[in-house]
Amino acid sequence: MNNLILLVVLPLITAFLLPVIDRFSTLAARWSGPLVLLITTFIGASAWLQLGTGAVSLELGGFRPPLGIVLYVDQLALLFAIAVSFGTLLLWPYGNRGGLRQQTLTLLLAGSGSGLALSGDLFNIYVFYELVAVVSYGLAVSLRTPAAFAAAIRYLIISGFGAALSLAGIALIYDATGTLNLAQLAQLAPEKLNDLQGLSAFVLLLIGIGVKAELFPVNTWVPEIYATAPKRVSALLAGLVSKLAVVVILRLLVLIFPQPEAHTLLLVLGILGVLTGELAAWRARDLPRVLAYSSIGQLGIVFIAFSVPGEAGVFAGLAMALHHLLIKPALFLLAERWDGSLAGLTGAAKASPLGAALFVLFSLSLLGIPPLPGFWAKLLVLTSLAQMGAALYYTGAVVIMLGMVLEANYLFRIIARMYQKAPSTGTPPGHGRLDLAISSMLGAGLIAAVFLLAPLADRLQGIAAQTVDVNQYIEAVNPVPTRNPI
Amino acid sequence: MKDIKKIEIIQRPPPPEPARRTNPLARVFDELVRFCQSRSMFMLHYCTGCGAIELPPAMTSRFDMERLGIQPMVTPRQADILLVTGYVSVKTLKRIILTYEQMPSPKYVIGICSCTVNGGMYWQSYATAKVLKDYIPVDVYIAGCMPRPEAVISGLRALMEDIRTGRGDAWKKYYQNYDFYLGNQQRLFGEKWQTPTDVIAEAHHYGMMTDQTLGEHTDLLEQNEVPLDALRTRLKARTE
Amino acid sequence: MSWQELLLELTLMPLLAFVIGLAMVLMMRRIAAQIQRRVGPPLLQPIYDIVKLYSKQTQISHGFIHELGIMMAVGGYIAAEALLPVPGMDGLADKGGLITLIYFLMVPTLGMALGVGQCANPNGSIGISRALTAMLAYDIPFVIVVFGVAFHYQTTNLAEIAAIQQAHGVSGWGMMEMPLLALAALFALQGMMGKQPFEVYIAPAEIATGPMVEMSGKFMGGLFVMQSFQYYTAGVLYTILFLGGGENWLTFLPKIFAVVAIPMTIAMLFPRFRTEDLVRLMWKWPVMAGLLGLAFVMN
Amino acid sequence: MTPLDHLLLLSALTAVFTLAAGNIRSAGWIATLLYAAQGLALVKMWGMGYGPEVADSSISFQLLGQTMHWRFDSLSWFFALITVGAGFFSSWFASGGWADHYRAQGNSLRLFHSALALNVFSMLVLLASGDLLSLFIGWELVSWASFLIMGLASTRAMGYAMRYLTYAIAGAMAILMGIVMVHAQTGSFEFAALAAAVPGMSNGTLWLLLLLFGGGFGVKMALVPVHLWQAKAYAETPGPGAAFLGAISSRMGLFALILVIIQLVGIGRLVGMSIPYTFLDARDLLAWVAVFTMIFPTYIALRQHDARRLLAWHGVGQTGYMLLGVVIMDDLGSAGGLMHVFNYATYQAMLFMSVSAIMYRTGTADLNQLGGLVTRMPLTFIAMLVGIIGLAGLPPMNGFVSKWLIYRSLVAEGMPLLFVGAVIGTLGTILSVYKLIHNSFLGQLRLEHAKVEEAPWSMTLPMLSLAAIVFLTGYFPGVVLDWISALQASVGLPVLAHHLGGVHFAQGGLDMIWINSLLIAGIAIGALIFYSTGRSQRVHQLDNYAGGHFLSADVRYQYSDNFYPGLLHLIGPWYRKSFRWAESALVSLTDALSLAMQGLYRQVQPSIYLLITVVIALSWVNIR
Amino acid sequence: MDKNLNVWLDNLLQEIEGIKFRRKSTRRVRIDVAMDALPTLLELLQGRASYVHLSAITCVDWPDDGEFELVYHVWSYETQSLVSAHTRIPRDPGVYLSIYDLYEPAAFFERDIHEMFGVFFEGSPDMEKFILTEWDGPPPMRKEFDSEAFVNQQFEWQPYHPDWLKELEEEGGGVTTRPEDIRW
Repeated sequence: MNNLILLVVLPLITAFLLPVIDRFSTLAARWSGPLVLLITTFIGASAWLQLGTGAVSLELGGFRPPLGIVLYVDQLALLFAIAVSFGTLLLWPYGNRGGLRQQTLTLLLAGSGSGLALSGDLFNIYVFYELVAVVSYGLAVSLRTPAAFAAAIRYLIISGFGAALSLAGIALIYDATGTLNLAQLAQLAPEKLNDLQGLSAFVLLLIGIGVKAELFPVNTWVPEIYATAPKRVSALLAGLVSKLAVVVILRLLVLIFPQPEAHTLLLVLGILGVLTGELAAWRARDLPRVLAYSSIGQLGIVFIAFSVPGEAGVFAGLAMALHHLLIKPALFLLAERWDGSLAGLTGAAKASPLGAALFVLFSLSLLGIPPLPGFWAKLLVLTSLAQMGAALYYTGAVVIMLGMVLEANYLFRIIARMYQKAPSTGTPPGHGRLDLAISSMLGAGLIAAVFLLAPLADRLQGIAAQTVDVNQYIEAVNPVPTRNPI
Repeated sequence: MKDIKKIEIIQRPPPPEPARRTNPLARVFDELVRFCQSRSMFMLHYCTGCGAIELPPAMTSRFDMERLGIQPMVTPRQADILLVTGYVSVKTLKRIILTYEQMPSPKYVIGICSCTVNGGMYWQSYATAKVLKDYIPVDVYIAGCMPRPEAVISGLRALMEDIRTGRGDAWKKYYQNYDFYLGNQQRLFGEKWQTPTDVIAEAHHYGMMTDQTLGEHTDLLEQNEVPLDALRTRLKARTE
Repeated sequence: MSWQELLLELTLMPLLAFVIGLAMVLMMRRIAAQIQRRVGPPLLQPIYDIVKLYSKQTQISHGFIHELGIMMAVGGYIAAEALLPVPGMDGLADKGGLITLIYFLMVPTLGMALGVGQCANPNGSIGISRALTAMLAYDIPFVIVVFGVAFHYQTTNLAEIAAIQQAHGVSGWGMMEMPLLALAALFALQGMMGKQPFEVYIAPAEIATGPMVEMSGKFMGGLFVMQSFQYYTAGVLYTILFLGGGENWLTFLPKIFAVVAIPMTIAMLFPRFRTEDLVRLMWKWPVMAGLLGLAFVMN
Repeated sequence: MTPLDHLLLLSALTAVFTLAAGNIRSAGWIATLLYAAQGLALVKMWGMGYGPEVADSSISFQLLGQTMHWRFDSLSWFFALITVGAGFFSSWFASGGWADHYRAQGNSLRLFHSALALNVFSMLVLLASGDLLSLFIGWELVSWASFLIMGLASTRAMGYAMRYLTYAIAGAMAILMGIVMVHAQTGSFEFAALAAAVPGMSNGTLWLLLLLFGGGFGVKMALVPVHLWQAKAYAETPGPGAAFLGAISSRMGLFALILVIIQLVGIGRLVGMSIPYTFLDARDLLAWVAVFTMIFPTYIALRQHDARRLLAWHGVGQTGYMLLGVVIMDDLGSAGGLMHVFNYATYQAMLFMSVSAIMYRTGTADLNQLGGLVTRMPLTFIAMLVGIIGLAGLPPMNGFVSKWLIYRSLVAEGMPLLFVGAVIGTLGTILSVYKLIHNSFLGQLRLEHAKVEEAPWSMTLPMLSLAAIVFLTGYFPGVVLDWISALQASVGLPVLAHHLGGVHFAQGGLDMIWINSLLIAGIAIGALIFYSTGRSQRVHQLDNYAGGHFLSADVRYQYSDNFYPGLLHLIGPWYRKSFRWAESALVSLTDALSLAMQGLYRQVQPSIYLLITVVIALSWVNIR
Repeated sequence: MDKNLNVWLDNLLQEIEGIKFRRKSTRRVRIDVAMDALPTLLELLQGRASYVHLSAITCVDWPDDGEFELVYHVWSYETQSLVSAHTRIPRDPGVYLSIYDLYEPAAFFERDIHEMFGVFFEGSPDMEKFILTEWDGPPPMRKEFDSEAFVNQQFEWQPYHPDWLKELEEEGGGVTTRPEDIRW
């Protein structure tokens, strides 16, 4: 169980060693990245089998919590850590498209991502979050087009601003409680952070981390970055990184700030996110932007789901998040060759029938058409919202409904255009074999999920129960009680 | 119905009795049917010439024709009597023949005004047909350069007598010697003369065919008859 | 009610209807003549006309549907007579009530419409489109009246309606209890009989007698027979609904002749309405009177 | 393997077969046989048609603590019978000459047959739904399948299909919301749970449920406010597809409405829920929606000059009758409404088939380009004649029986304005239906149609067999009324006492055997009178009275355009397209909002923007 | 106002040479003018002298002079007076120019004259058959066309010799000279 730290450390080391290895043989350099990722995925998987339903806390360097940094490993964290490494493996820039720089940055992203998922210390989360942010700037501009640079600058400003805010938030928490370890914070929160200061700390942290999680006010960078960055990078950012930020927010919400105001703030921002995302997507110009806005909308739904206190909310939110994590990268891979204007897509089904079929499958699941898992996720969200009975939660449900209607319209407008007869001028391009292979693998995963729905649902319910259980977190870490600061 | 008997009838030599069916029941039935036919005649509301101005007074309250059972009808399909009133110009004669052929028989033609008898006042005119009898069979003539309503009614009364006694079968002549009529018509209107009604088929259908029905004029009609439907060529001519 | 009696009734009712219908046609023409200060046709003129039309030797037909139209026109009314209870004979009134009768009255119109359609004559088609518009116009007040009556007597069986009215004597008549509905029904009657103010679909001067433009010989005879049935049915239906139906023939005949005489006299005094004015008139006053009458009937 | 499983399996098999081998020549015939097999499987469950039996399926899911199971009862058996019947006839029509014609136009026959099979399969799944969740799953499958069959023909058809999709998804979301609300109240998706919880619910929640479910099912049934999509979408579907959709597709909404609102919520509560400040209650609201659905589309149909569009608009109109009948909820009215579902399916399918037969032969369905086809296509004419007599609801045909039942119940229940509204709808139907048959079959035969032959046997036989069904069920309505009384018992409506000929009702019943034989005897006597006297002679169509003018074939003197000038001159200004305006207003609102949102994301200077958000957030915190 | 117009009209007409005019009454003036001067006359009358209404164009056949006489009747609403302009055109070419551009109704009068007399008007919009659509013989109104001879040749007559007329003729009665032969 101790070698889990390798998940974080190994990619970081290989990232720095890559230029050295490249000096010896480019072949080794090209394949060392995927090899490392394969190892980390393997480690993660074996840890997952050992973990079962328990939770483990690893003290780094043997120091007890308040002083030392601890990695808290429970099913949720481990699941997302594996997802990061396996996802990066799938979306690795094969064929040396981005050159050595992109490979190192991708490795760094993998390492810091799994670190963000596993870390149990607030400041440690901040460090890994900053590392992920910096790496994503580098990855976003790997196409070196002027539009990419403009988008990256705007992303830099917003992200930097967000980081500053979250640092201020952490400072407020430290001032109030005197510790940054999540377990201790969970113990002290009820009496220390229940006041105004606690709530403003949560707001600052939420907006800070929300930048990466495409939260409503701070997600203006999303469409430009996903459109101009290489589609694999967008897939990584949209699919994996945003989910990690969501997990961090979930941890904060569950452990430290269980007050109702936090939940309502999250609900309001979620509703606004869905509205703006879906409405903007109605009139988007080309496919990547449509997917970008649609991912804003989907993450809005995830936030609405998490705003429901208790296990049901977390369960529904996790289901939506995992469903989105599975579908969005695949759609971005399809958008690799179809990134021209929507009008250019007429007759695309003739050019690559498999690609079009996959697109239809993914949009059906996104819309929540019954037999596909998307429907069950949405059903969970809606039933949990309806259970709350409060007016605001009903508006949340109605907004999700409207979002789905809009989404159905613009997605099927594209599909209808694809299945028309291609104009004589130019038929749209077919797909690369690799992209098709990976997205069809994800599609197969989706269809497999349809059949394995019952066991998956129970396992996910277990994870949700575990995340909500605060005392299990505290016993696993059992920090030494600190003295009250003067 | 009070004073029907008072309208005196011009005595005319009685032509030969028409053939009667032998068994008494059928004869009585024919008698009854002919009586009903004579008492209910529908007059075609078609003013071919100047004489028609005398018809409205005959229909309205002073000389009420309805007491004789005569009603003005609008279309030839519903009418029995075709009143050819006044001069018969060549153009009108075409329409008269078309209307006559569209009427269901037994049908009767009454030539009102002397212009239908022998050309009347316009006897020298190049534009009028002189003798109506040559073009369509005529039952009764009412002379007078516009006969007064009393004369018209007495003419109608004479026709009713003819029908009742069975002599009003001039319409059969049109089928029986169609060739004669067609010849006169072609002489006036030229060889290309043709009406939509297929008179020969009708004669055949109702068993009115005699040896005079078909002749050289009907052969002429056969040759340059334009089949009604195959007018595609004209259609193309029209659209260019 | 053995089946022999039923068979007798089923044959007797149409024949009676035909004879009374002829008398009504004669009455109409006599009223017209009287108003125009003319002598008017002789007593048996309608029979003479029909016999002459049927004895025509060349009949012009435009196809089987043209003939089917006339058969449906005459046959439809013959069937409708069997549903109209007359004194002493109820026929099949209990098998199909008032609503069935309304539909039976539509069958002849639509049959004739089909027949005229095949004549391929624009006058006929214009006439039929006006006839159907007129039917739409006068059927709405008529339907309001039908609902009022059916709801008032809580039954649609015509024989029962007549029986209920006869039970209370003259004060029990429909007209006494539902005067407004009777008035609206009179308007509808005028339209249903297609007489002068609402004769836009015959319109001799304008569209050459509309639907009857291509009807010669026995086709025209069929329509004359239909006309007589039409007057009889309208008169008897109105009598059953509002004048207490027929206890015995002596009182029944004057009632139906009186009922039919009213629209005929009105007809001779009015010029023809245009189609829009006909529809507008029919949807304004009779519908208002009918709805007002309904309001009284409902509570 | 219960009989229900056999049925569903067979239906799935048909879908798979048509998908796999749709393009081979005899694919149509095999598909028709498979539908016949499905019919047999259905007949094997005849118990449900005549008694209160229920057939459970062995398939059931255990998920998220909810069990989903499928079962058939007499309500779903009745609808399934019509669905499979409509599928059988449409695929029979689509298998002969029409198939080669369709393939010659460059469309793929496989897609069409598989879409039709998918439609039938998804409808059977919907009909077999055992609880609210399986109902929703079936509902989504049906709407997607009909989207598929609508969008086949051309880009224009795809445009209308897209419009349908937006309506359908909006409806589905409303239903999902309703189901979720029910789940929140009762904790489970079972029908019984909802039925048990209804007495406990307050009027407010019931109104919300009624609006959600009513709205969702209403979209599929194309009730008045949401009726714009149906006519265009059905008109553009290829021939037999339109026949199938017209016959049964929008009745699925009625099935679900009966299942949820009539059976579970029940009339007692509906009458109790009154709308404030008005005399109306929930039942009246549904009744008035039904009456408006009868009148508006029928008078829109009057103005159409494309035969398919005219019939499709009638499809929308006739749904009003079914809903009105069902909503009255007494024995006569509900029997009338349900029988109208069966009747309407038979003659609407036949009418659509005859119009596509005309299109097959003459290439156009535009009523102003046709005329005089009765001499060339007599069998199609007979089919259309029987169809329009049924659609207009005249005695010999079955349409009359269902309309009589509805009218009789309106009189018995004492609803005058509804009665008058219904009659206005019927009269409108009669007018527009005569225009249909007059402009296409009667009148002057055009030059270009002089050589048109009768449609091939593969098209005329289904039409004529449907005509036979329409006539026979008109003659012996008891056959259909048996199924309906079993259905009424299972749904909880008062059962109608009936016999083979019709219904025996104390104050004025109906006996169709007598009525029809009387009418036929009358017409026979008319024929006797007619044929007893002189022989008539067929004359050429140009031998016609035209005021002394010599007619010639190149002069078109058929009167077909603007067929009811007087009426339309009067009611012309009432067509103000207000619904279409409302719809386009909604679309432009969404466009405006989406442009505004995109403006939000194009903020180049994020810094001010972020400052504002932080200030707002913190000030919000202080207020708390 | 109309008095001095008449005076003005008189000295106006002096300008056209070879013109003869005679004032028939206060409201009618007859003008004889040469063939080629007529259009200018009509133009002056219409433009200057308010004769805006062309009532009719008639044609008289002078076979022995070998000429057609065309009479143009123009009316003025202001002066309430009619001018009849007479002119003679040679018979054999029988061609004259149309005044359609001055008075539009002239088209119908010219078409009628063309049909009845065979005079061809150049510039007239329509020279087809007008009334005698069935007639393909010579222009019938010409004097040399003997209608009676044509009728006798084209049509037969109904033999009409009733008995009562026979007895009258035996007694020397009956009509001896036909009414139209009597010339007084």
